[in-house]
Amino acid sequence: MNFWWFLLISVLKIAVVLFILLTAVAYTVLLERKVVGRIQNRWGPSRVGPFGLLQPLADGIKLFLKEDLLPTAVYKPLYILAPCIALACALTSIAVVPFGADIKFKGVDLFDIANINIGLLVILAVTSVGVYGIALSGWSSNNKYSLLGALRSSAQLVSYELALGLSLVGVVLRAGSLNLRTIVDVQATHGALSWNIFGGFQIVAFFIYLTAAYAETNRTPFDLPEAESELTAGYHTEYSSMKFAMFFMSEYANMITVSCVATLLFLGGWSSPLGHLLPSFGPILDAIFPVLWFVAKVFFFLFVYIWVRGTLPRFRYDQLMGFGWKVLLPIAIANIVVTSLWLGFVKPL
Amino acid sequence: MNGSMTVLRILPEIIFTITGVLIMLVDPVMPREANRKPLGWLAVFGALAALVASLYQYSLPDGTAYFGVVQTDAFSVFFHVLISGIILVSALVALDAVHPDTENLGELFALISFGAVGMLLMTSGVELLLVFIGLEISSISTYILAGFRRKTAKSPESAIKYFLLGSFATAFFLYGIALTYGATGTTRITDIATGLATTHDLPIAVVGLAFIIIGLAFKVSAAPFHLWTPDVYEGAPSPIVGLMSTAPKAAAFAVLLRIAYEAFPQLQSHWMPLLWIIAAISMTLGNLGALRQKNVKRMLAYSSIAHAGYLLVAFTVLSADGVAAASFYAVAYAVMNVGIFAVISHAGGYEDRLTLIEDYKGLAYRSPLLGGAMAFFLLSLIGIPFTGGFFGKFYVFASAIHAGMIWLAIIGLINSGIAVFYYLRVLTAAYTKPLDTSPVLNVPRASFPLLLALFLTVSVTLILGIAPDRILKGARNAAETFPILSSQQPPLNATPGAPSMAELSHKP
Amino acid sequence: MVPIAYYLILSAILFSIGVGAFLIKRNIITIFMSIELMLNAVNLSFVAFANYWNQINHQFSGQIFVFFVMVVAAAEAAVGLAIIIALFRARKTLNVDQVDLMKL
Amino acid sequence: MLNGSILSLITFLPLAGAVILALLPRRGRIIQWWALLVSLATFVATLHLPAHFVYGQSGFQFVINAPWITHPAIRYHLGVDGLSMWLVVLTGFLAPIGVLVSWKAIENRTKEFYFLFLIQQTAMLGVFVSLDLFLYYAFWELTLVPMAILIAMYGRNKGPQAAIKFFLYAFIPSALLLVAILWLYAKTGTFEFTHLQTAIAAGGLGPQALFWVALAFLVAFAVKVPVFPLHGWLADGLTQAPTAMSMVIAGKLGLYSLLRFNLGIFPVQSREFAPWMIALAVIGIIYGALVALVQRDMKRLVAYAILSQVSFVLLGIFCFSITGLDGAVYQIINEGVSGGALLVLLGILYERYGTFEISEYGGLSKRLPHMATLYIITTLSLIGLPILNGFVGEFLVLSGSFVGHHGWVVAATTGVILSASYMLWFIQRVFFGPPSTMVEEKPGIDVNFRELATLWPMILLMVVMGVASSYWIRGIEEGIRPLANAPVTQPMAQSHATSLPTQATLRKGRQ
Amino acid sequence: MHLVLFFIFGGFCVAGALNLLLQRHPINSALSLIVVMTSLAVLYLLLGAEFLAAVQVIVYSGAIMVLFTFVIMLLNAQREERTHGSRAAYILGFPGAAALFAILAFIFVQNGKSLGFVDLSPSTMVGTHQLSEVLFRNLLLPFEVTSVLILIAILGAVALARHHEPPRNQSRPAGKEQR
Repeated sequence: MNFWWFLLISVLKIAVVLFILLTAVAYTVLLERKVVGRIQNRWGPSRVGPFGLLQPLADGIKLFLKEDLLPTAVYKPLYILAPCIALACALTSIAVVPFGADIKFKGVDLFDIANINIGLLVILAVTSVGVYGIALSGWSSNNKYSLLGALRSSAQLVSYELALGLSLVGVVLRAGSLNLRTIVDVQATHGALSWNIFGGFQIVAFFIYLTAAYAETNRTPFDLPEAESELTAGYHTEYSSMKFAMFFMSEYANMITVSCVATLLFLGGWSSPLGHLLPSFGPILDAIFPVLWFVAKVFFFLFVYIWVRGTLPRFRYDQLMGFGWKVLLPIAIANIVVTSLWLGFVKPL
Repeated sequence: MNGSMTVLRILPEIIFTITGVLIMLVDPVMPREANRKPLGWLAVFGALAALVASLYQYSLPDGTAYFGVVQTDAFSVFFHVLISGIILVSALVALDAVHPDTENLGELFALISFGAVGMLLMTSGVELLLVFIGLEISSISTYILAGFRRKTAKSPESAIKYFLLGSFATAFFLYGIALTYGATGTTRITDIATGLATTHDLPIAVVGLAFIIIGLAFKVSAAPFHLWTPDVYEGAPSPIVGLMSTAPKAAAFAVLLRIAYEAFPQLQSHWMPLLWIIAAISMTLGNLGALRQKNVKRMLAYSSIAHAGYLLVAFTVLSADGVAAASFYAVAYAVMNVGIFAVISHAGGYEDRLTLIEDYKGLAYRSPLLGGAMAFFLLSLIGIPFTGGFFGKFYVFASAIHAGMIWLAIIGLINSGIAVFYYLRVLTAAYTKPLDTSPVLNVPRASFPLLLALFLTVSVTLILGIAPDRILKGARNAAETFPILSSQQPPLNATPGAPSMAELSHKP
Repeated sequence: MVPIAYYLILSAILFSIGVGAFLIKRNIITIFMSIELMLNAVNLSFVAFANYWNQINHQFSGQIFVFFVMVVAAAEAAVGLAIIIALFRARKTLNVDQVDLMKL
Repeated sequence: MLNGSILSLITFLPLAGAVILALLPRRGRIIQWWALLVSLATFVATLHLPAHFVYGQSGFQFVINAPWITHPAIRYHLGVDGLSMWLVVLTGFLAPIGVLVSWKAIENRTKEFYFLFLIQQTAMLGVFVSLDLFLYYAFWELTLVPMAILIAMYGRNKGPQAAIKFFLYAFIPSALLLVAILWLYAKTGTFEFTHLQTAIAAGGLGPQALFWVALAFLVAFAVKVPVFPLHGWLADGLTQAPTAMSMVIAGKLGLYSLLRFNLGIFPVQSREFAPWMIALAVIGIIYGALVALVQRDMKRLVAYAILSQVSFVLLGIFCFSITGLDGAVYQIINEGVSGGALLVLLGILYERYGTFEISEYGGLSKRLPHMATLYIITTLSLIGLPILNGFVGEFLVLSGSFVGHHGWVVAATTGVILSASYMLWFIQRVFFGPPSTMVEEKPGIDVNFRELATLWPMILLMVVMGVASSYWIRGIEEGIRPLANAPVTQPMAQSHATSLPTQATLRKGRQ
Repeated sequence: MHLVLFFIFGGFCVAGALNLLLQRHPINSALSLIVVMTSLAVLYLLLGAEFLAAVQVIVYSGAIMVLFTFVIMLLNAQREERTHGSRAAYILGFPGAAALFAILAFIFVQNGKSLGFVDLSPSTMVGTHQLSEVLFRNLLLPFEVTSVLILIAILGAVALARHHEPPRNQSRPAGKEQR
């Protein structure tokens, strides 16, 4: 493996993935506005471009050009640092996500930025750092709504991270590895039947993961940190223009990451639901089809995100904490016990 | 490996764990208004069962379990019995001292039981990792217990001081382990000695050992690492102080003994002077500090520093006698200290009504029983004959003198002379006539659990003072589990009779 | 190739800074943080030594030690911060110099 | 058969009594009666000793020797010889007197008082009969505790301070004593008195180290005696203590220990100390007498009188002649009896008038003739009038020590004269002359039956001991002979040859 | 390459630690500590401990330090003021830390040769499999015992940080009035 090839391909991969991710973020926003609009029986954005498809661009330009307000009372270094942390963490975690089959060019993986043994842990690690963005923004704003939002979000993140991490243990147990590719490979044998959600009997874990992940990304019904009705805009009340946009982008980037992880861990990643029923279509198509499968599954999760937002009301704060600690956590632990018993005594599929 | 045997080697720990879990399970099920006393009794019976289990462990053959992580031998079982006993008495004391309505009684007893698990593991663990975790379990549970009296301002203060300095010490302890591991490539206490023999990095091991000793010196509150002790004792609830001034210390001493004698016998020449100095400073600073205290608990805190010093004297002796003396002293000190804190926590109550020495004026008039018990324990602390404290000091200094460390013994004895001053102040206070306004007049009657606790402590102190043979033999067997001590010099009393000239001729 | 001693010296630097911070800082939370710094320094030397011994006899219990230290640190943090909160409720201050109801 | 267990019986009878006493109800005078019963029983038991003592047989008798603690080798080894036998009897004799004298004086907290009193008895008896150094030390320390508590609880207004002073004075040198004992054990492997004697006589232990060890012994005992510069606790302790305790606070324990252990174990070293000790003794005699002369408080007066008296004993001890030692031991007993009697009398007086100020009294003899008689007899005994016991002791001491130390003895004789003057002046001021206002106002009752029962035995003893001294001396002589320089005037220089054990110790060693 | 990375991240560590020491506001200290911890994670990677690197970030940066910042925010901790005590601490603290460092650095430099170099060949990499084998076999008991530790921590944190409930006997009459 030539070092220079490695460097070149890596830089290219990063550029492409970042571009796709940011575009996806933009269009997820649009998707959300559209879908929620339809759920609420209205049109959503439809003026800019055909079907409002250029709306994200317009929004971006607007946010970029707006005056960058810096309130006097804020604690400046952290105020500026916070959105950067949030966005950086959101974008970093995609680095270990494999989104296509294991195909190498000049000895370098094509369909992921980095394939490391402990990919799952890296994702957890990076997302767990992401909380600082929110916490610090709330604190440095020197505003009680912001602070409350930040406090809520840190508490919420810490509580739900536990359930989230535990829900993944079953998957790891089945694969016997923390490498995301291995995890997907385990699920790839019999198509949808061997996906963790079905074949791995991880359906409970799947729902725990989904719930906890919604809370992790501060999405409805767990969007307490930015609950408009009680906290104005929560932790980013004092933010405007590009800094606000960074928070916004990080939230959606996180959604995408979460969806990717859910896909990888529970829905068999890039593997086709039909497994080996589909014949091979030649090397090029064999490389492209998995990516399409992957994108489709991620899209499904994003849709569910928006769907849930349009459907469910928000929790009360104590309910949220109680739910996390008293319901999700015990179930997650029970799931681990059952899974390990099952893996220990019954032959896994 | 025999499966049932494996479990038996950690039987007392298991019993304490189960007790703690049971308490935690029962506590929320009980109605809010219900009296939490039964939980206390649960802890008492748990401790009793653990005590029995520890005694039972004497019948096990020496050996290790769980891949050589724990070892039951005469040494660890000796300390198992001691610690279980302390927990038993402390639970009895806490039973009535803590008001059942106002405090989280269930949590208190659960913490006591769980903390005991850590202490027991410290004594039987031969893997430093396990020792470290045991140390943390016992430390963290005592940090919490120290801050349990949240309504007062002093209790959280004592908890935070204890916590910060304790964690600081933990970091040193841990760094010491890291360096030892670096030098020897193992964290198994039994293997370190062999590792040391072949290491290229002896200086690293020496510094590691120094750090381990510093860390443990903090835990046993030996000077100059004692600064936390008075504050913590003053602020923490009295029934807890009785516990935390004895059981974790005994465990830490056990660890220190094991590490010094089993892991680092080759470095004797390094740790001996270090412990010598620590012992001398502890005795002196402890006693001088105690002299100017007005608060009884602070005074006892300084006295416990001094007692740690006496105990360390025996450490430096490098013989089975010394280790036996140290173990014996640990027992004697634990019993009398638990006893005196039983009196204090009953007289002062959970709210610490009686803080100053003056407040104890007339205790013997108000309640001859409490006053008498207090006098008895104070006399034992002074080291009056026919009490455990006397034999403890006696063995310590006898072994020191036998090892030729007359100066250390003299420092110790001068110190125990100084100590008389402040113990006597309490004693005379208890035996002077109370005024009509003395707070001591509100001291409640002794309750059954307290009577039981006092009976146990007094009788054990007396047994230690009148017929210490069995316990000393236990301590000696314990000492001889260390390979370097097992076949050392013949015991002190070669023959009860005229000594031979050869024996007399080896002079210092 | 990096000498292992470099890592050890780095850990010594961090540990010493931790000790210094423990002694110098006045805010209880910061003091607690300096303890965490010390623990991290210890962890670094554990990992470095683990690498060394792994080369010699494939024995890497240093790494496992680090794992346990992290668990312990987490437990300690939970308890320590709870104590700090209790203290703040009782005393309305986080300065160690004002936490002085009891004098040494 | 009884001879084998009599010492255990004597020693632990009061303790058993104390334990039972703790369980008795606090009603009426049950506790006093019980204490009296126990102490009388103890006294009767002690009488067994002189009755069955085999005179002319050297060494210890009534020996019990059983292992107590195997490691280190501590033995339960009791025994008496002529030296300690009479002290045991004396202690037993003073016990019921102590109870009787406290009968009225101690009204509150009687249970605690008698409980501690009886424990004190056990401790003192234990000191006299222990032959294992460790056991001895244990009892020695134990004597401090009940004493200190009793002074603190039942003393006069400054009881607690006096108790602390007493305790510290006694305890700190005891710590040194313990070091010394432990050192001996470390070197010889035994705590037993006789073995130690042999071992040290055999040589092999460095003379330098032995000197320090002996000094530690000496200091510990000297404080308890008390010897002149170490007497700081005496006046306060004795003044504050209740009568029953002030009777036993000074003198016999320390002096006995000095004789038994310092002279017994370190014959060579004691002789090295002797010149100093004699000097201190004479200074003590004169100093005590002079200070007593100017006291205004009766009890302080008695305290300094006692200092003077015990210094006399010291003089007798450190001349190492058989006569002198005889006199010293005899004087120890005298001090117990006569000094005790005087203190009882003071207590009786205090019960009536509530003060120890000499100046408050005057002309009592007209009101209380019986009491005056008793006072005078006791005083005469103390100042050494022939036919009373004091004379025998003082005479023996002076004649025994005169041989080697003319100058000192002459000086000491002035102490005798001084003692006569302060005692008689004291009697004169209190009992004669015009009655003081206080005596006028308070009627005062003469000695009652209980008090007579307390005092007459003592008076009787004074006379008997003064007349039939040989009955006591023959036992004492048996005990002290090994301690003395065998030829009465052995030159001091010879004993400096450290490697050569003295003849006395050699003889001991052969047994 | 590794040496460069070591110096970069080692430099981050030291800078972060010093910043912790020098900053007066707890939140800045906390952030510097996070920098130290995250850089340490990278150093762990350089030492071949990838699992620990991830756990380091998750546990330290992601959980423990979040708790710290959370508490700092909750208690609204302010800049620490210079007090009398702090001057004494400076006098004691700097020399103490310097002496400690001198000793440690001395022994490490002295023994540096025998310790050799970091080796990252595949045979010395410690994977999760190997770790778990040791952890769940040889060190099973310590692992189980940590559960007691965590239980204590939860129990204690709850017991200490919980607000005071009103005494039970007082709340009863209030209930009666409502009825």
